[in-house]
Amino acid sequence: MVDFPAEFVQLLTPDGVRTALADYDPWVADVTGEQLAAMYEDMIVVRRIDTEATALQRQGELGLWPPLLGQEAAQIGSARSLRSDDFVFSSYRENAVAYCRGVDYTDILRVWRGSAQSGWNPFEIGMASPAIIIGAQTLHATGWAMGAKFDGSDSVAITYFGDGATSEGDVNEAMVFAASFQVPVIFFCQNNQWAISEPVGLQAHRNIADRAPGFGIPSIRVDGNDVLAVMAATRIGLDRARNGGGPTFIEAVTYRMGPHTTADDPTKYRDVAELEAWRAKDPILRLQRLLDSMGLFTPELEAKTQAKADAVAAELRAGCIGMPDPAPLTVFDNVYATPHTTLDGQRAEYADYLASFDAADGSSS
Amino acid sequence: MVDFPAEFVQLLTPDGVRTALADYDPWVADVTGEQLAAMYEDMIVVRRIDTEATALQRQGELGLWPPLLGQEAAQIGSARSLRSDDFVFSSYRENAVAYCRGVDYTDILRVWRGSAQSGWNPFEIGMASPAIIIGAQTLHATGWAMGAKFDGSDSVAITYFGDGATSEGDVNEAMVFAASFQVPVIFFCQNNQWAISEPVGLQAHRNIADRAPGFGIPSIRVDGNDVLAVMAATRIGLDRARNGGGPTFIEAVTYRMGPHTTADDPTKYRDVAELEAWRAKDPILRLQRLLDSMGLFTPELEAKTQAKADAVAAELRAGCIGMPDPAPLTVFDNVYATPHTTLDGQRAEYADYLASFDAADGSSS
Amino acid sequence: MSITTLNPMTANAVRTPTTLTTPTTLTLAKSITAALRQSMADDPKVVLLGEDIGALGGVFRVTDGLLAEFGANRVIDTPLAESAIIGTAVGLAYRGYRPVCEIQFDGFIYPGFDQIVSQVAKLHYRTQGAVKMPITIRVPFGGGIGAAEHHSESPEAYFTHTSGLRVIAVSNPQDAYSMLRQAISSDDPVLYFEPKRRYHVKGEVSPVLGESMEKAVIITPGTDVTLVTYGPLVPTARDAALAAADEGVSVEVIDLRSLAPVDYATLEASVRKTGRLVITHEAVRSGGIGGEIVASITERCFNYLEAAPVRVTGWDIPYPAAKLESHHLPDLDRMLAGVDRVMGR
Amino acid sequence: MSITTLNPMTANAVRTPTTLTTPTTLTLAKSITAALRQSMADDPKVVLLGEDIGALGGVFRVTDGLLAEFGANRVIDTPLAESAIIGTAVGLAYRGYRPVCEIQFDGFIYPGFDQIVSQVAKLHYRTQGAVKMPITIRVPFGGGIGAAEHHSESPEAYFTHTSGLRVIAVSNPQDAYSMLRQAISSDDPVLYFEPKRRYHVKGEVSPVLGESMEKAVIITPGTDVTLVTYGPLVPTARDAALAAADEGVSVEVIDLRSLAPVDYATLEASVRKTGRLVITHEAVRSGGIGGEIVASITERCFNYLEAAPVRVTGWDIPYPAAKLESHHLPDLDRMLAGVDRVMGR
Ligand SMILES: Cc1ncc(C[n+]2csc(CCOP(=O)(O)OP(=O)(O)O)c2C)c(N)n1
Ligand SMILES: Cc1ncc(C[n+]2csc(CCOP(=O)(O)OP(=O)(O)O)c2C)c(N)n1
Ligand SMILES: [Mg+2]
Ligand SMILES: [Mg+2]
Repeated sequence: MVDFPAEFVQLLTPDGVRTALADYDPWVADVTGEQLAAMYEDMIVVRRIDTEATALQRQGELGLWPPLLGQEAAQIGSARSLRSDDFVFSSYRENAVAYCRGVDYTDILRVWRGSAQSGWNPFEIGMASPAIIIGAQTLHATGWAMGAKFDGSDSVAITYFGDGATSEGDVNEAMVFAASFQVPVIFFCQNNQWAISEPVGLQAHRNIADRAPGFGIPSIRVDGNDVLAVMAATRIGLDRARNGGGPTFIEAVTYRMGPHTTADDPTKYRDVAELEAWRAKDPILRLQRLLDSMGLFTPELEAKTQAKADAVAAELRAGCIGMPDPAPLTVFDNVYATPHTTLDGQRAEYADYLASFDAADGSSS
Repeated sequence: MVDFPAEFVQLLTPDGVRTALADYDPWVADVTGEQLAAMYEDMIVVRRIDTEATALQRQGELGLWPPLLGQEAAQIGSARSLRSDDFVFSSYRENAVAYCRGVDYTDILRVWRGSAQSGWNPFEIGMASPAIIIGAQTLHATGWAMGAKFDGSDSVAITYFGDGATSEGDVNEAMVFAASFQVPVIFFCQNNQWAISEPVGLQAHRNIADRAPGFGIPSIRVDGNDVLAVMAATRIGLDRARNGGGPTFIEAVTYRMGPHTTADDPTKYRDVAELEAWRAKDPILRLQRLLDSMGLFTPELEAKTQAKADAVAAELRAGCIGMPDPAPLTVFDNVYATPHTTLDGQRAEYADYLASFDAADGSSS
Repeated sequence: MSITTLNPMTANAVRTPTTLTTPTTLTLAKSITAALRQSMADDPKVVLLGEDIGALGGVFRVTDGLLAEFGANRVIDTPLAESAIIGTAVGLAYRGYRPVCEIQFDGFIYPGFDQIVSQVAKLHYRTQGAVKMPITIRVPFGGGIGAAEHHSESPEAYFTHTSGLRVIAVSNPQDAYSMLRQAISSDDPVLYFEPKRRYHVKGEVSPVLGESMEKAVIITPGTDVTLVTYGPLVPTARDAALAAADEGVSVEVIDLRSLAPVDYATLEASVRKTGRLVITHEAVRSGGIGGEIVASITERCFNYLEAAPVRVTGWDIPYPAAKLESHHLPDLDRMLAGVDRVMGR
Repeated sequence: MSITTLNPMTANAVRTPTTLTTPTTLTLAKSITAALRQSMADDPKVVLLGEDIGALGGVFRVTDGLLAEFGANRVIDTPLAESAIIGTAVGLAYRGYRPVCEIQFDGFIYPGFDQIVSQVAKLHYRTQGAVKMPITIRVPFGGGIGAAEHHSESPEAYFTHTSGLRVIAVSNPQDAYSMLRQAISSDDPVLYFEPKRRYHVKGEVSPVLGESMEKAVIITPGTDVTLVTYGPLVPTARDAALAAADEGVSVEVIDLRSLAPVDYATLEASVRKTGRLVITHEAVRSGGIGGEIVASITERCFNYLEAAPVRVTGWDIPYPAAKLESHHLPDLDRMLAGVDRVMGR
């Protein structure tokens, strides 16, 4: 008999107090103060990316932006646990994960500026093109993990999705396949309490972490605003996967502090009081408090972190504004990997059409 | 914390011994010897329908037949618990359920003879047109139950599906909706161990009944070859549903003793020993033994039951063979509920075409 | 797990519906709201299902206010699962309801495709007419809004190729109102396509059922070329006709309105008059509605055609990134080029 | 829960593959088996996924023996979930595999539609060419076998309208072999349609890649009428041409083979010669491939057409009950009637 995850895994209270939890402590025992400071920097930087991108959107430089505000610990704690040969299959909100994977900052914005449909080459950073179709990527991760198992590799796939996504058939089918084939995949659900305007209670009648055990997948319910707890949970999943133990499901309980996207107005559907309550559980604040209590939150750290954030934001803005528009005929590129007679005909048709304007302008060559 | 169903509910051993089970006994305490004998008759009759239909298929009178051999108790025990205002959403194998709903015997065969795509009017017997698309009907049942709840009715939807079906996204989405809206629906899974050639272990890494609690749906794992246990479980589910308690999931553990359909050859993929082991757990045999121990298995009962089975089989055969072929132009009927210009044009085109043969034959009127 | 006090599931009817009684100027989006409100007021069996349609009023605010007016048993915020939205609508139809499903964006209809194609479209036929499927599926469709992937698709041809469905697309506020009311009262399942980039177009809307939703309508009469379109491109086609007139070509613009069945009587009459057909849509060319219409008109009017019909459509590509969409979508200039081509100029 | 000893998941490779080396007479089904075997032998990244494809060898026995030959990591009996079959194939492709998915029957592809349309078809475009999707999706399709509902569908037009996919349909054992091998080696996703009612047709099969899978092939040369078809109707069309010859009409039969892209060069040359086009398919007429081809040929060959092209197709109905299917499916007589019509007789 498999148990539902009874406990809510927390290693760091909102006040920044490191609490002991016997089953989880060993998994983060090696984390040094320096590493904590590095994750603090990560979180400050990705929050800054978020702020900058939101500003760019307001200024008309981006079409849309999905903020991750509030979910920094969930994303940093998990992504910083991965190896470079692991592979990420995410949704649209995992910009902090992309950051950890070493993405070129500008690449994060290509999609939201409308310049391209994906920003980066998945194989360069070990992270697939994000899925906008809710839940679809969980099957891709499971398939990738099947391949990793066939290859005899100990690489692991991790898939990020939201609380809303758990209602989609695909996510459930992914759990069926992952359990049947016992493949190395981590289902990482960021339960940020909302799917646009729908509260998590509409999607799941019980805690989300309770879903997986019935599929034969052990699950962990973790404080998603506690970077250490998230790291411990992810490492447990990775370790299990690398050692042939199959899939793990992690529910990271967090909160979407911002709107769904810059197009959304959450005051239409949720109470400000709820946001205020979650502000007290801010993931960055509690790590800062811990660092402070360890004597590590120095003016130097603060300055260095701010400098990094400033530099990244500047690079991001410059990259965004400097991004060239794609050339018209690229609209036909890469539909197929090999030539396609019908499409080639259409490309020629459109090239002629465009050229007719040049001709009319007297600028034809 | 919800528990996985720990026990395997059995009220009648394979040897026909009535065992006590405190939580379940009260639910069948009212079942009289006469009612047991009636269910015995049901099972004999539906097994005979199965045999007759299989014979009709071998004789070329039916295109295909999906036998339910071995699953009589699961279907009779559950269907005999329903009220006429409850509604059944089934798959293709629930012929015994249709029998209990009062279907005209011939109607069971229309689909398999290829004369129609559904045999009966769903509203006349409170049973939807069976779904061949695996799992689709579980959503229909959930939707119907939403409607029943909106109507303030205490009618219940019950949906039948197989072990294989549990892998489909639709079935999982149905559980999400049923739990969220707390609607009166029973998910009745006949785990007959096989989905065509695939063993249940490929579909589900744990017992199937373990899946539902994680969705917030209480489940019962019942001996599907024990008509009393099935009845008890179904009545529990019905009672919960009628009293606003929402959905229930029942896994009836049974065995598909025959082929998947008459087109299938199970020796390609499963051990005969397995079949032999299940033969000892035959659902009819054990009820016969119980009746015997109660002094109710009399020669009269046997004779009466056989007579009824013979009569049903004869009616079935006559109905099958006497079934008229549909008229050619009915191919266009009922695509739409209201006239449709394009289709009406095609009907006219085909009528003219057919008439041209009559004309060529000199038989035009 | 927290359900906030604003959870639509706990909300109940509080306001009385205020329906349209006199001609009123409304946006296309608000005329859909008005039609929903009227249909719901008229028939208690009309229920709405969809993602974020409750407290939020839908991502396009089309259902704004309806939860408050009709309560959570009529305006049903569903979990995030399109197959279930359609599949439970089938069950509701079995129980006598008339569900109206909202698919949030065109590109999210595909997870519900099986339930639409295998169940909604076929159940009336399968049951020899015993079970009706009076389900309306509302789909905001088309591009031109600079959106991310999957938010600008034109999937209508998948449904016009599916027997058992009716498919309509609206182009103006009055049709949006009238045709939705007809769709909801229809005993057949209807795919109702809303041109999302025209949601803000305003027009006077009368609370009438108007012209049958199966009829095509001549928007601009003309004599030289028949220009057929639907949904978002109707205003563009009208402008193209004006521009063509300046160049001495008289273009008759037809708004198809119904994509399945197509009103061939109206199209045929026009093409017999003009002898020239151009059809334009955002959807990709191969397998699109344009080809079907070209084929059908060629079959019906072969001897009247003075030139090969011309299609002005999206290319055979996945919908491109926002910065490229203007190179995919037919615009006034491409329509005029199509008119020139069919005129042999 | 019992997993029997025959559970394919525990099986491992035991036999050595025996591939085709010389021309051999095979059924169409067995030539598919042979192509799978050869592709798997050639490339360890080729894996099969599907329901019942392991111990049973598929419901049509097409994968018979392959589990024993290649083991459970190459021949993967999957849980019963089509979206997952396609979706995990996408993940396998990300990892460098070339998955070949079997959809058990045409009517069961729709639960996988979203993954096909939104992921398989779009990922190469979306990633600007970084991610290849060398996925082959095998679909036994079409009617004529007296089957129950959902077992006789012709869904090909849904896929030819989907940019990013290639779609082919085979009609004979040699093509079944050669074109499947090409499909599996293609870096593009390919929908491979198998005419299930022709599985038992026999022919000599050489282990060659043969003519490009993108080319249409003239099966019967002729001069009066071009009769275009694909898949299961090819033999019928050939017979129709023979029958027409008896009546003095010379029919050129073209087997399309590739439905997307269509080999218009071959079609155009034929229609320029004959001036008359008939296209026949089992799929319903509206929105079918026939309309697309009629439109494209009209655009390309307008001045060569002597009559309106004619479509001989399934009606716009859901696939009917077995006893009625002969009234839905085009047969030799209906093809001849179409030939007569285009000949103006
Ligand atoms: C199949 C599909 N349906 C609907 C949408 C529209 N949509 C985009 S985001 C979203 C909510 C997702 O919520 P959740 O899974 O909790 O993720 P979060 O946005 O909270 O990170 C919806 C409904 C979509 N992208 N895909
Ligand atoms: C969506 C879909 N996929 C595949 C099939 C083909 N198929 C028919 S029955 C069956 C097995 C079903 O097994 P199970 O759910 O256990 O029901 P049982 O046949 O054992 O009653 C399969 C794969 C189908 N009918 N529908
Ligand atoms: Mg969320
Ligand atoms: Mg089964």
